[in-house]
Amino acid sequence: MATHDAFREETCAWLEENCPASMRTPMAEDEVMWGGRKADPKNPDSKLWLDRMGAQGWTAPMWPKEYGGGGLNKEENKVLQEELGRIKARPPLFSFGLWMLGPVLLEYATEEQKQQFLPQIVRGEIRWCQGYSEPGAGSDLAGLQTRAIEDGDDYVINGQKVWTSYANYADWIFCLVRTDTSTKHEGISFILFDMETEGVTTKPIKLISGSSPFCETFFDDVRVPKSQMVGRLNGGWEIAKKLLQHERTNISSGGFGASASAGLEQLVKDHVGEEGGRIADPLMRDRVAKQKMTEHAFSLTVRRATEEAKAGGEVGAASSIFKYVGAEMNKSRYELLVEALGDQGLGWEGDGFNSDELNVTRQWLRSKANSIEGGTTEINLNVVAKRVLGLRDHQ
Amino acid sequence: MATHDAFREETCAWLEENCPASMRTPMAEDEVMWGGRKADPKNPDSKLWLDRMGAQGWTAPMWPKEYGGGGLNKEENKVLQEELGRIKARPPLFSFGLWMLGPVLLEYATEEQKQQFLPQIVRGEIRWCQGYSEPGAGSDLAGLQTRAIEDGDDYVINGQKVWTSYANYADWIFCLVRTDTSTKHEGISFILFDMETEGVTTKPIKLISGSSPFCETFFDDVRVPKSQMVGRLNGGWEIAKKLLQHERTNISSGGFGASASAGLEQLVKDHVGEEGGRIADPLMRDRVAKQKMTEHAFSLTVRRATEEAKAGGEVGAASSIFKYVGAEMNKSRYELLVEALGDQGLGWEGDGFNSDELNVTRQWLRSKANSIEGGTTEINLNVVAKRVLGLRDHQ
Amino acid sequence: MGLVLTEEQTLLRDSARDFIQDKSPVSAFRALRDAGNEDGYSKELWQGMAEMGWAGMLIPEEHGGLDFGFQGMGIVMEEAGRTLTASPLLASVVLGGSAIVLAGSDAQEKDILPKLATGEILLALAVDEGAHHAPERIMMSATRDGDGFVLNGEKTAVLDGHIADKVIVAARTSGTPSQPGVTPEGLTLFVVDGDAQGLTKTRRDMVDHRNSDTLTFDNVRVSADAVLGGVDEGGHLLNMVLDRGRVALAAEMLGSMSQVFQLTLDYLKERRQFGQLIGSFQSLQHRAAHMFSEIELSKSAVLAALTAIEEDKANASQLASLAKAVVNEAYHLISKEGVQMHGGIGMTDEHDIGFYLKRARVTEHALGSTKYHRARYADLSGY
Amino acid sequence: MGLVLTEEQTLLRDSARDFIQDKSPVSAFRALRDAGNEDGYSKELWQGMAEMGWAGMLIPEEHGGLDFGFQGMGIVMEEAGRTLTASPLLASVVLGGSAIVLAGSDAQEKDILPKLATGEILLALAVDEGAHHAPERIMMSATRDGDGFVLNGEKTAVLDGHIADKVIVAARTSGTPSQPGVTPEGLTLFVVDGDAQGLTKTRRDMVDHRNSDTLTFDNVRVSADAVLGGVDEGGHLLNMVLDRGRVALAAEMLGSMSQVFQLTLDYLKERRQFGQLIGSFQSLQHRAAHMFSEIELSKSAVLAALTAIEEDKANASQLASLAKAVVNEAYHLISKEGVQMHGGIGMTDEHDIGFYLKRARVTEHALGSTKYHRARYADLSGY
Repeated sequence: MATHDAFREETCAWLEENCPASMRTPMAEDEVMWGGRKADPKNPDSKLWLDRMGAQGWTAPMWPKEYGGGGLNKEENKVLQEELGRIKARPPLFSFGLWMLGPVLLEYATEEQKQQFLPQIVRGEIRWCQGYSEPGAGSDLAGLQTRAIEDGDDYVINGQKVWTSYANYADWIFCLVRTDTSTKHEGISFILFDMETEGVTTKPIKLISGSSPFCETFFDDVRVPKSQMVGRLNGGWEIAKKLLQHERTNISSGGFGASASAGLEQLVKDHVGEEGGRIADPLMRDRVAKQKMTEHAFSLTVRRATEEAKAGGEVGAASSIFKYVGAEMNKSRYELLVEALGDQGLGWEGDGFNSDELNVTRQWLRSKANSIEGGTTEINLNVVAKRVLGLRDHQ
Repeated sequence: MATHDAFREETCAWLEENCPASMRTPMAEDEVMWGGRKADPKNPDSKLWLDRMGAQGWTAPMWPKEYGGGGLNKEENKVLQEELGRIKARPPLFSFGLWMLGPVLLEYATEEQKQQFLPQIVRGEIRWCQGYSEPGAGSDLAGLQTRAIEDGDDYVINGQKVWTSYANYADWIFCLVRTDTSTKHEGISFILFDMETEGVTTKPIKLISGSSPFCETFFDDVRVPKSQMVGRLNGGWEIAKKLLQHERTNISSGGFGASASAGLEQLVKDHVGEEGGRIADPLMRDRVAKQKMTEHAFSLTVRRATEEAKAGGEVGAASSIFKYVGAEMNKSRYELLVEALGDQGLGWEGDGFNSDELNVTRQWLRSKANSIEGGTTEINLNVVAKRVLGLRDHQ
Repeated sequence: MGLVLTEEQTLLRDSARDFIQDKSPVSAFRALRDAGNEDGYSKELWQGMAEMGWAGMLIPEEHGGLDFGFQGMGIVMEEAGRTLTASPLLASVVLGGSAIVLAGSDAQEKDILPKLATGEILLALAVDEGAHHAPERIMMSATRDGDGFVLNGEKTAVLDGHIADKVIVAARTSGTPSQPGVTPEGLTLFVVDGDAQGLTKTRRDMVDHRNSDTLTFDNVRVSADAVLGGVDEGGHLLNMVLDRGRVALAAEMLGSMSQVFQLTLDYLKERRQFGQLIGSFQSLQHRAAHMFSEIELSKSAVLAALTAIEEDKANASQLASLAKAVVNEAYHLISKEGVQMHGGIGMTDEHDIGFYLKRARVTEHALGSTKYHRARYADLSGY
Repeated sequence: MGLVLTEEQTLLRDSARDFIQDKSPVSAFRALRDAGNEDGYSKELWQGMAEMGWAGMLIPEEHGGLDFGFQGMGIVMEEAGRTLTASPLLASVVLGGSAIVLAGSDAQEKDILPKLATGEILLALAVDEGAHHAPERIMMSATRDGDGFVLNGEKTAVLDGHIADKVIVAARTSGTPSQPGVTPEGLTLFVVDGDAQGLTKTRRDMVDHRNSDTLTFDNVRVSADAVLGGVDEGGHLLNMVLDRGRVALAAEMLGSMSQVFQLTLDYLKERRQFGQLIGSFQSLQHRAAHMFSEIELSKSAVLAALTAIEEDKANASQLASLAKAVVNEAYHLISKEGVQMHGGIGMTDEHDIGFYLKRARVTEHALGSTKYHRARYADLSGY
């Protein structure tokens, strides 16, 4: 259509002018732009690219313009994504605000809250973290104990969260708190606050992989204005579930091993040898094919679900399968790689190993969390059995 | 010891004289001697051999002489078994009476009952079947509904049993009946009766493998004298459990695929080819080795349990593992064979297949029952989890 | 992308489902088996299928077919698979029909397609020569003899071979065996009359009671116009035909496994033990959820492969191997779990689930085992 | 049969357990790791072990050892495995010690064994040359040079190689690579001083923080009396030594996996979710019961292999491959399930279970992966 041709032309021209050359190259993990007050990108172009895209609203192309979004319709967004893909532009912003918080704010927040928070998210000014899990409430998220008690115009919050992703780098937190102890799911509220508020402390958790992407977060008499609660008092569980769906979809489709997805075959060939273009060891070759076939069928299933959703079907249930299959698939990919690389896939650090090899070790360890974070495999199977298959608990 | 040398000499001489030559050859499945009133062995030596061994009490070598047994002690029995093995003598009798009923009669029956039933079992005069499972009570055995109601000196029995092995060939049945409906486990009694009693009918069940080793058995106002109840009224569950232990041990150690145990490698070699003595296909070779290794480790474990029992340890718990592992192992053996034989392992009958091949098909189908009969795999895992590992149900 | 049915396809599915459920429930297959039917299919049912237009689904309209496309074929196969419908759909319509449509000369098309479209004649494809699918290893010889050829050798696992009016047979006119992912060279396909002199057709009694037959060629003489496609050029054609067969079979298997799963799920919701529905036991729930996810993956692989063939995509072979291998594994698992979850009743001949178990292994094996298609997928993917 | 411990062995086990639990809990290993200890073991602990007599368990009494036998060695390894005790037991006592005891000349025995028995010196065995265990593929060259030999090549995955006072190295004096189950020909073993000229020892920092080192031989000259056993006859000796190592390692792994399982079982009985102990969820119960059965099978395989080696049975190699493969698979599963069942806490460095996961993969791989030992078992079984 003529209108889209025009839009494509404009977009193309704008990108040409505004996307720095260094933002058109592949991105290492430590070059990811997460935004926020503490952002300190090693490449200044990252900041430039974010600022320009943020000003256009194109970090959130389909959000309404009034909240800083791009205001694009589906077709325009498709054009934008195509053009970004064409020039291999880096994503300007990675953000829990964009992926998780934003969508629920659009649905549940007051007009004032939207005005306050959405534009900041679009521009990447505030980096958000998620205060969900607690030490005693992992899979049983609704068992949370962090208390928020009314005191004048504020809530006073006491308790502890755990597995808060990058809490030590975050500016604000969206947090589930208990506002009624007499009931379980109906006593939870959803509230936002600044991590610099007095009484908030964080402590990174060191993982078996050696990295510390998560924190323990402690709240000691933290005062939060009532105006920062989203949705109604004790109505937080509904919001929490919606947000989890966004998280699961994100973890399963985008989150896993996308960076390592290229090269399984090549790494195996390099380490077990090849003969006439084939992986020399027939057993390894069979297992690589099995792994690749699962990944292929999985990606076709993600595509099918998207098509079905477009065609008006329901997606909710399928997203639970993605999480389960995606997690187990990613774990088996790294077990396979470790096996294929042998000693070279079990290095910790030092000269004895190249960076690909060390990456395999770390990703292998990291992958073990795939079936725990954002809903364990067991929880996901429960959900499929009950919601999709209609099996019931003991009566 | 001198005494055993003497016993060995006597035994050796007796066997030499009494074991017919044809009873020292390998036995096909249809040559098994099950005894009983309807026994009709194709080889008359089978009857002769049973009669002679029965008269000696050596079908039950360690049962007391007063009940027809051999009255041997452990060491003497060991000598007897060694001598039987040396001349490759066939077992004179296969019998649920010997394996299952006898041991519990020795423990629970009255003196009169022992006098009446045990000698018949030893001599193979009566073939027994087992009336346990019911259509509504499979894994949940204690949920049985077959009613026995007191009427004068008798019980009158109504109900239905299923999976009664060879009920159509059996003379008597040992049967679990409900004598109290107000409670579950404490309302069950253990009773014996003749299958020719009025009101007993049987109907063979055709299985997917084409054979019919089991029956449905119906009881319609069957009158059984009270004197044929074993143990106390409503005390049958304890006996039932004891008896099941004998059954499980029997199914797991002896029952599975012993006959087909030789030749997995050879069958695979024959059907997928060999190269330099190796199975030509490395994937098949790997899977055969995996299967054989599990079988090897399993047989070592059975041996270890026996040694531990001799050394005074407990065996009870281990027998549940045997059933689970044995069943799954046997099923995977036949899946492997079917895969290796391809089309030739999927024949039903006719000239297109040799008898080894047809045997693979039938045994593959038959093996599917291994994880169902005598306690399903699920029940066995429950038992291990609870009794051995001490995990508890929801509270 | 074709991973969702169009409106037209949905209509086709509904009518196929109605027809199959009405005319060919599992009890129809059971009756066929119990009667010891030597044809391995019901002529009456086949007549009805032909009237539905299914015999001509892949045949151009000019030759009397519907030309509904390969996706439509997959839809019908899936519905037929649900009830284990025995019919010549796979052997005659998909394998035989595709071969003629893809490579038939004008004369061959005119001779065969109109009668094929009405279901009047049946075709079969003879490829394998051992107990395992291995089109690359064909050794049957076709020797030039004057204008024609003389065929010698034995073919195994010929689906519906003994009832075929014409057999399309792959034989070696030159060259040597190759690897799974490599197009075999030196093969030629021939269309041979079912009653040709020197051809012996023997029905084998398989565990699934369907037709997988042995054909012996003893100096069978054919004329030059029996060649389908070019001499020595049959490898590529055979690949294309087999891929169509694999994907159609995968669609059938998808229908069967969906049905086994449904039967099992129903049973989990109805059978009580220990005072509870057995479907409320978590370990069975998790296993059921896992099976469901395998079905979902299978469905995507089958739909993608059907589309790739319909649209003649470059990766059609890769997707065919993907679909067959993924479906093989899923049906294997689900047929096993189905029997186990049914307990004793699942072991009886009286219950339908045993039929699915038996058919599962035969179809798993037919046109390439999981192992075969993994190796082929790897070959096609360059590792 | 030796599948049950004797009274004497039970006493040994109890004293080993007491010592290990007291002197070498997992926290000791953690402290070693946190300190970035470059030796990879605690000298003080090793002194204590030597005082227990463990350094001399396999050494004849005439050379100052205890000669407790291989079953006793297995018992100590299993207990050490429970707490992930880092020590030279495997490399020096089992691999190095066995080599000398099995094939040492009088001079070599007198020179090495007494000091080995007191723990005063440490040995290591250098076999592999790539990322995978493959003693059959040894290519490192030993060239005759006057009375002696010159060694050139690189050895990888040398357990405790960089701390060894003497290295026993396998090099090729003739012949070519063979298959896993076939005794390699043309190999010779040499005893080389750890500080020999031309020998470079580099510690690699492995995920389990234990020693698996790289040794480079650059024109290392050794005299004729460095030969262990006969020239060109090292293959059989190497097999015997490696089998001892494999079985001892399997015993260590059995201890580790038993501990992981115990930790997990304890957690299942203590952690609550949804108001229930997580161990009351049936799906976890079934998985736990399955793991238990794998441990039982592993235990039998390890005990049988220990006995076969102790009694020098003909099937010792077959049982060694059985034990290593069965234990590999079981530890793999249990270490994975252990982390999963612990949930988030299991992912933290603070929790011990991660150490077991990391050690599991390294030990699984060391001295032969599952795949390697399956192939070897098949070879030894004649198929």
